[in-house]
Amino acid sequence: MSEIVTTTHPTDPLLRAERLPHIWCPGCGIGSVTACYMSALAESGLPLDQCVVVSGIGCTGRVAGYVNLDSFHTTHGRAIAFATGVKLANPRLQVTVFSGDGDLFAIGGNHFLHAVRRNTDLLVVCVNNFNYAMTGGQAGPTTPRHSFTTTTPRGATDQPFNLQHLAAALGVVYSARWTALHLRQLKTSFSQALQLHGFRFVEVLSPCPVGFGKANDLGEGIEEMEFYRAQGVVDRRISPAEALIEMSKSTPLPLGVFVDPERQGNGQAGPAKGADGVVGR
Amino acid sequence: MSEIVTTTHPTDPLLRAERLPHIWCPGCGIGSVTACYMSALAESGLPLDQCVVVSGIGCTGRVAGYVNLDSFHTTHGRAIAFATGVKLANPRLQVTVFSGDGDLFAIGGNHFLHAVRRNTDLLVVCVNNFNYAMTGGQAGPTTPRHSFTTTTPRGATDQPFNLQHLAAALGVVYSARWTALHLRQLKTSFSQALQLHGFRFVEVLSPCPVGFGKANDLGEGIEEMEFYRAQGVVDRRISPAEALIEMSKSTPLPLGVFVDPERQGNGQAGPAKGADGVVGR
Amino acid sequence: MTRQEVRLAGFGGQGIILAGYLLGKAAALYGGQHAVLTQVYGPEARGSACNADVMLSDSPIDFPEVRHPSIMAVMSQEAAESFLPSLVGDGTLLFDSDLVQLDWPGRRFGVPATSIADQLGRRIVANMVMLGFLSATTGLVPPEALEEAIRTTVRAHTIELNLRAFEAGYTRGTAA
Amino acid sequence: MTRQEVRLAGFGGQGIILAGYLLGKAAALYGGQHAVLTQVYGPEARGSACNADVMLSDSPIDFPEVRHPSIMAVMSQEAAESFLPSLVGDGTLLFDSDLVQLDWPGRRFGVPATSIADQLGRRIVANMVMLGFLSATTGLVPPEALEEAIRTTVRAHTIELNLRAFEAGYTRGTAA
Amino acid sequence: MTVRQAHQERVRTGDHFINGDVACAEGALAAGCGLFAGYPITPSTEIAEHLARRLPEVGGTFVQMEDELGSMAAVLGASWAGARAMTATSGPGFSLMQENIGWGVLTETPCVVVDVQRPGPSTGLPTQTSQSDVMQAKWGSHGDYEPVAYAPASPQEMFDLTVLAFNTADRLRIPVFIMADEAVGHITERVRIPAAEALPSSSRPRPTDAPGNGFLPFKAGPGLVPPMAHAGEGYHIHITGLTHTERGYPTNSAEVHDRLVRRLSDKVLRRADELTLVERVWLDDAQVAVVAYGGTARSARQAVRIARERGVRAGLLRLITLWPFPGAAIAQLGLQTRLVVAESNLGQVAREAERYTAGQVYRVTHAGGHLLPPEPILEAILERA
Amino acid sequence: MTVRQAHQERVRTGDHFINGDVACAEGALAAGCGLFAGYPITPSTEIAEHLARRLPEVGGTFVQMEDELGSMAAVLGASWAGARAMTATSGPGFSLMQENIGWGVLTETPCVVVDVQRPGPSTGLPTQTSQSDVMQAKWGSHGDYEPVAYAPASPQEMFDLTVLAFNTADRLRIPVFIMADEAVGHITERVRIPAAEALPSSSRPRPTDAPGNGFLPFKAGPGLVPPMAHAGEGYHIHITGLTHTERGYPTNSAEVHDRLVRRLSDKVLRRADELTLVERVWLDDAQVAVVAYGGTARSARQAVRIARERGVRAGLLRLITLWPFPGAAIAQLGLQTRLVVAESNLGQVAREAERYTAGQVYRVTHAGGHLLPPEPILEAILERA
Amino acid sequence: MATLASRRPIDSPRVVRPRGQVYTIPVRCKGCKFCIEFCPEDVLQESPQMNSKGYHFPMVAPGKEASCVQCGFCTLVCPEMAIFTLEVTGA
Amino acid sequence: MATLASRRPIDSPRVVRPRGQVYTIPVRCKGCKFCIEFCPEDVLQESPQMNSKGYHFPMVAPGKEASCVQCGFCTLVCPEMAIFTLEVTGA
Ligand SMILES: Cc1ncc(C[n+]2csc(CCOP(=O)(O)OP(=O)(O)O)c2C)c(N)n1
Ligand SMILES: Cc1ncc(C[n+]2csc(CCOP(=O)(O)OP(=O)(O)O)c2C)c(N)n1
Ligand code: SF4
Ligand code: SF4
Ligand code: SF4
Ligand code: SF4
Ligand code: SF4
Ligand code: SF4
Ligand SMILES: [Mg+2]
Ligand SMILES: [Mg+2]
Repeated sequence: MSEIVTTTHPTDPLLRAERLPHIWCPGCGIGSVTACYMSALAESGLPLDQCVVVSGIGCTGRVAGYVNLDSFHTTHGRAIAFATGVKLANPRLQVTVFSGDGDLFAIGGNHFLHAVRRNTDLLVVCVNNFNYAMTGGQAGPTTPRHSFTTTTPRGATDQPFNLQHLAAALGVVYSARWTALHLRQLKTSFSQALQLHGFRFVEVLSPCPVGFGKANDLGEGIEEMEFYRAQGVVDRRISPAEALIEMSKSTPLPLGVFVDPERQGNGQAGPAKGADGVVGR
Repeated sequence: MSEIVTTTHPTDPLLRAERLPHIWCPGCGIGSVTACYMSALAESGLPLDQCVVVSGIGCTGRVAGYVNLDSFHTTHGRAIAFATGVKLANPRLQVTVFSGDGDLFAIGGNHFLHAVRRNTDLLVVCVNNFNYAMTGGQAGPTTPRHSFTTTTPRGATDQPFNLQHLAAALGVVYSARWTALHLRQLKTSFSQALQLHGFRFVEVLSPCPVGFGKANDLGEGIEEMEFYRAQGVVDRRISPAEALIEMSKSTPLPLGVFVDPERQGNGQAGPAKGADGVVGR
Repeated sequence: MTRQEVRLAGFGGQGIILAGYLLGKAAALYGGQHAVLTQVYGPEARGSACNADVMLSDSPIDFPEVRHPSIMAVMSQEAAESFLPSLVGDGTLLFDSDLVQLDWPGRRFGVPATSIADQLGRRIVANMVMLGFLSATTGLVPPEALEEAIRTTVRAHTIELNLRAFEAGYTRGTAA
Repeated sequence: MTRQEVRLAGFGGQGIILAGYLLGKAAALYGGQHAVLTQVYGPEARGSACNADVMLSDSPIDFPEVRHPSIMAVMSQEAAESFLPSLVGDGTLLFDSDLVQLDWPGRRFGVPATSIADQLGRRIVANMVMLGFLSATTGLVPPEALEEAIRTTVRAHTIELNLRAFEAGYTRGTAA
Repeated sequence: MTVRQAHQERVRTGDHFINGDVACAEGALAAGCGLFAGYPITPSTEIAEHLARRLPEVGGTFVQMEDELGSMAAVLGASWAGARAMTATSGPGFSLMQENIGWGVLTETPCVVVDVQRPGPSTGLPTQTSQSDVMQAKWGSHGDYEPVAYAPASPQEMFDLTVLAFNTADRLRIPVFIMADEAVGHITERVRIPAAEALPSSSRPRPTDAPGNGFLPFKAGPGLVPPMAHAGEGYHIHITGLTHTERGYPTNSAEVHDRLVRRLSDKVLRRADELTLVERVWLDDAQVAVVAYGGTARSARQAVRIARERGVRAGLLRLITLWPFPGAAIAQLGLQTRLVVAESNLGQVAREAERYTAGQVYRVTHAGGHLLPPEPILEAILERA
Repeated sequence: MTVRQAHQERVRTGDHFINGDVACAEGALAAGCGLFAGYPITPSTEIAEHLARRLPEVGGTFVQMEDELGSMAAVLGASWAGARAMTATSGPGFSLMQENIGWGVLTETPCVVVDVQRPGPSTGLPTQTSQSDVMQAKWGSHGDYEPVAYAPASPQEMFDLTVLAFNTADRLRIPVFIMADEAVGHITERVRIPAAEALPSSSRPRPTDAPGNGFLPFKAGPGLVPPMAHAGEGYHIHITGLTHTERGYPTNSAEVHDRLVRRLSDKVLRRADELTLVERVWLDDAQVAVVAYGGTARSARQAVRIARERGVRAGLLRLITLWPFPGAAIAQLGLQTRLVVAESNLGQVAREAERYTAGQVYRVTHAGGHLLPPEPILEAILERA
Repeated sequence: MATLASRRPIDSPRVVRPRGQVYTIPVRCKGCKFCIEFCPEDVLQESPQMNSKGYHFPMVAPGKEASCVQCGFCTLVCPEMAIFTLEVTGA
Repeated sequence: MATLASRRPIDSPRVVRPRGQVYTIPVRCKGCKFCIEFCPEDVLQESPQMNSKGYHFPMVAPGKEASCVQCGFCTLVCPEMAIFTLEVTGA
């Protein structure tokens, strides 16, 4: 049988299909991640009417505009804080924050820090494309050293964050890293995370050919996806602290679930516990 | 010989002595920490004219007003960002940020995160008194669980930050914790840190009887100092992740230098390395 | 319109603000008067002289700030020294005779509030002694109103002690 | 005052903006004219039709927006379809005949810019072919000015190729 | 525990001797505030502290956020989750909240923001009083918008206007500001809290159609205020700070933008008459009228009274609403009387008043630090009489 | 390499075909900007991107901060370390910078803040044009202050006014704003960069005494601008955002506060005449005058020209300085002509203009999204003629 | 990338190789080629036709009409919701 | 808290116990008692006098006139810069 040309897609009811095609560029991974999240959500058995997506600003921030849920496209960097208000005012809601590396870890870094500290009951999904894509490809907090962006014309010099390490060190309940190609595993992670409580984190490496790939020899989306296929390795013994992203064709790219409540205490970095105890007694 | 009553103090030239007595309460530790820093600085051999102190807002934020250096009392939470501008515009300056737990880790948390990521050449001193003292004793990011503040009338429930763990996990060059009683060790830490480059962190636990001690059975300043004497233990083998502050009379309070360039690799938590390498190659 | 400006002063920890609060509350809620309490805030106010100002009136109070008190109760030497100049020339001065030594040409009444409180077992209630003393010597607010204010304000298990201190001060005052 | 509104359109990646920039720069810096380049920004502009608008004039330009171009060069079907309605009735249409099929009652000139660029070895210089073609067919900006703009703008090692593409387009244009 | 008892706890009916900040907190409770998110700052902190104690008692949520950016964001989120939500701050925090306030304006998110003003710019005099954020309430966030802002003059009004602010916020779907001043936040006076039943109340316009019938979250009827569906109610709303269609979807249309921004302004301006509350004191025969608000109005009233005692026909126009600006009342007064504007800033309301009066208005100003006393106001009255 | 060559690199003397953002960046370089701290935001990002490339070439520092709060703070720090420092942003970022701008005002920290405006409130239309932050430039931070703000109408002016902004900032020791609009930031035109020697330049007042002689960092002479010592120069200055004495130390005195805040305002207002730049086009015989600024002034000029062609005596008052507000020029014009104010917002300058004119001014407004075209302005001219 | 087929439990009563029918929505396609490249059975290729935006959407490659094993990866990976497959029952 | 004396190297040529003279600045003292409490030699006690703020500043306790070993801790710990010691030479 040849293909059949049609106009609707089985996933359409989960999306605001009337808004398709979406604004993301050819070769961008955000669309795949969004659909993957929505399928996991649909299969989770959670009542969709009680599910909320909150985004910040950025290409990834536009996710809120495409999911067929109650969805909020907030201000740059404040998605987690906004979501905190949503969740506290109506604890029955399942609240997912969907945003980019810049939104969550540059301008929004403080809210991440404190939401983890409070163990706020949120699932936070970060599409990490190593740059501020929406504004045209500037360096961000995950931009690999030596890579070229419009604000690092001579190569980035700052040490980037290793988001898995950061999340683990701060003490999230669940933390995973996948790529926009590892969609089956990503979906499983979404499903797992949706069943847990407390602060859960999922990072998805995703091609941004326009803002990052082309300037850094990663080429078009398809080439970056090939890179992920070639380098991606699921290493369950690796500690989050070592889960470096080397973005080099000679180094494996560690993927997997780095923090998992089922594995607590198996040598993985524990949460950053602070002062405790009734003081002075 | 009995005491001799006089009007000037050998430390006066290092301070803006005309402003003494300062605004800090009886039993507050900030004055001791300030004097200790200034003596270390004076003894460091660094030219004082090239030394700058930047503070945020809070009781500790007032340190900038008492040191006889070029000193800046900035906006709440922005001391590190301000200091970054000072340092980058004139790299010859030795820049120390002096501020409180709330200023540096609540509203200012993001600048700490990113300054460490960039390894900005700053010494950051945090007087940790477990509360927002200046505004009258509210809970802050280091307030121990179960303790009473004006905004946690039923006891704090949020997990506080362990600042040593946080600093170590983020990858500071140097990190130490002392108390306002452990002044000789603190001075040594100041001296060490002043000789290093990159982002250095010194935390000083300090009594705030007014905002924290009295409400939490720690009593007056003198009693909290006694508590530090009784519980403080320098444990060089402890990892920053475990360096919990238990504020209980039955648990040792781990003090010491938790990150030290001379001991790199000795089992202490490494910095949070992120992506690296020329990408795509 | 009759208006009374009252200033209570001492050092932090003596319960000056509470005394002022009780005075205002008694007047406003149980004394049928209008009352405003103002106080000074800020770190510069810490550890040094502190004060609570109460304005009482039989009509609504507009500008609420006490600038020239006609009644002043001081409970520390430093407070006495810094606030005395604000007392109007013919004003009434009350003072804790344990802690304050001073001259005042006008009406002045001393009460050893701190030692009375000590005798009652808790120095912290010297403020209540002073309040009772003030009620008796000035007649500003009836003692019943102040007692009701105490009962509805302080923690349940301290009501008794506070009332006893108040009464001790009141008794001293009637004899003054 | 003579004024010309020019619109170049195609899809992202064809170098439409660069072509517009060179046209404006040539006019403004080497052609003795006044020129303004405007373009559309934003994510919605990505991956779909994009355009660069150039206004040329012999006197200073006030309102700079091109609303009714009299000259339009289109390099994709979608761009042609979305922008053609803005071309004034008696306007001139240039198009890449490899990529665009359309009717236009007025002056129209097609050039297989993409295949000419392909022949030169890099499809990416189709925009230069179109620029040369435009210079020749419209006489808007002299070719020397455009060549100077190319020389002072593109990266050193690509100057040669770009100039060759420009010339190829120019030659086609003179013959059109 | 019966429902009635729980209700009584929320509304502490009766007389209280409390300061303005606490009265504001009690007002929020009485108005049914479900969530307070804040960050301490003098002189507003007592509001947070009081709610930290009281909100959990009545089933509400108190959350201390990491900063004012987060506080404002959390308030907006809570509002969309269906709660009446509030924050309280002072100048520096109000400055930090401005970006998110703009989001609240554009997305029509009801909420209450209390600014207990202290002297600025910057850290200024943190423990003292001022009214210098009045214009910031109007212009602090980028873009055009029309806020509603109230200026309480007593603890009683801190209570009353907080209740009103929640009602206005819900009715118009806007952030509403209480522009208090330290003098009012920190004085302690009798506050009479009415019975719960006696409290005024109005609520958000809500969708009448069930979910699934093509609900348009930004389609407004003649009142210009669209019905509000909350998260979790099945409407699958999309809410964005981008310019959006009636469906709530982003658009690039300049026309939609212009229409939207004008509607948002108009929904407030059209109601200016009912929204602009003023108190008129001895104005009927006044030759000189003082315009004042907040704590300063107390001094003004005293000055006016003394002037009357001295035989000068003075009066007071006390502004209770600052925004929308009571320009009509001032314009009318300006025709009949000579105007003196007294305020604890360098003439912010005076400046506005000039737009409504032919000549310049006489200014009594002080940048702040202490409550402007009656004397300079009296002097101005006498000079102008 | 000789010094002269290095200097030439900083100032790219000659003709360039560049957009307004790049011209602004080149202006900063030409003015000797030593540090740029910023956070990307459309439509100002090209300023940062250009400086990321160029500043290190000329020995300056480009730093991309984690947000706009940090960017503004770093600019202030750099200024006190002796650098000419700048940031660039758009509405949302400008809102976030307000708290630190207030610190800059109170501590008299020279710096330049560029706001390339886009339609707000909130995220609005990020890639389009608007002029709706004009009032925010005046009132965005808490407390009273008087800013200086310029509105460039072309890439050439983006260059020229950026140079001027640095000079004004240093001369008056204030944050100076460039209130650009997307239309001007993003159009590309010829920009003529003069020889370095031909660039105007003025610098910070500096202490004349050597360190140690009781330098008072906030003691101002008759010009009201105190000399500025930098960190590292031996003066051991203390600088605080609290109300401070001439020595720079915090005080609780309301009198000192009032005096300080008034001096800070007065140092700008007293120079209003020299600071308020306007361009007068065909005003001599005009019956109708359009008041416009920034990108909109280009449309206005076109409308005026067409009106003249049609025999209507129209003219244009182009505001180059927005703050201090050119009220005198407008007042004078209002006596002779009928006024039309055209702007890409809901009437912010029109509103100010009303304070200086007897009657209401005629408004041509649009909330933004596209450059206001000449037609509605022309219509207004014809109607009022 | 393992195919779904290779993951089937070996004790599956009857190892039926499922078959899929490919559906496409050409207007949505942006030509990223993810579906084509990552189809484990190489079922897809670029269509010679372009959609209105100029993108070559996917089609079933000649000779591959019966090769789709209904693994679903093309559906998962397409960022545009422009392709999916449905299991052909009763094959 | 170990005293400075106990830390002296044992091979120190002559174990001289240094002596200190206590200086106080009563107006600065806020009566926190840190100096008194943490003096290793219990040299200090509260003075019966108060300063103008009502604080009992420290004084050398009767009988301790020669006990100060010049360890410097009182100087270090005083938050108010209200006490210090100087070594008495030629003792
Ligand atoms: C306050 C503020 N500052 C800056 C911006 C501009 N801005 C929009 S998106 C963005 C960065 C987005 O990066 P990221 O979160 O990684 O998302 P991506 O586009 O890469 O998916 C920036 C800086 C803004 N909208 N608001
Ligand atoms: C923007 C802003 N928000 C809030 C405040 C009020 N404020 C002043 S200091 C402070 C907290 C200080 O806590 P910390 O940094 O721990 O210092 P401490 O007083 O405990 O030494 C707060 C919330 C402020 N000044 N500015
Ligand atoms: S710019 Fe990058 S992240 Fe944004 S839509 Fe395009 S490819 Fe995706
Ligand atoms: S409030 Fe606490 S931290 Fe502040 S001066 Fe007093 S004791 Fe020290
Ligand atoms: S389902 Fe898609 S990916 Fe899988 S075999 Fe069939 S065509 Fe290929
Ligand atoms: S994955 Fe989707 S968008 Fe990409 S080529 Fe295939 S059908 Fe087109
Ligand atoms: S120096 Fe001070 S602490 Fe040490 S012994 Fe002498 S008095 Fe005691
Ligand atoms: S340590 Fe200083 S302030 Fe404390 S009691 Fe001793 S001298 Fe006084
Ligand atoms: Mg990104
Ligand atoms: Mg603290």
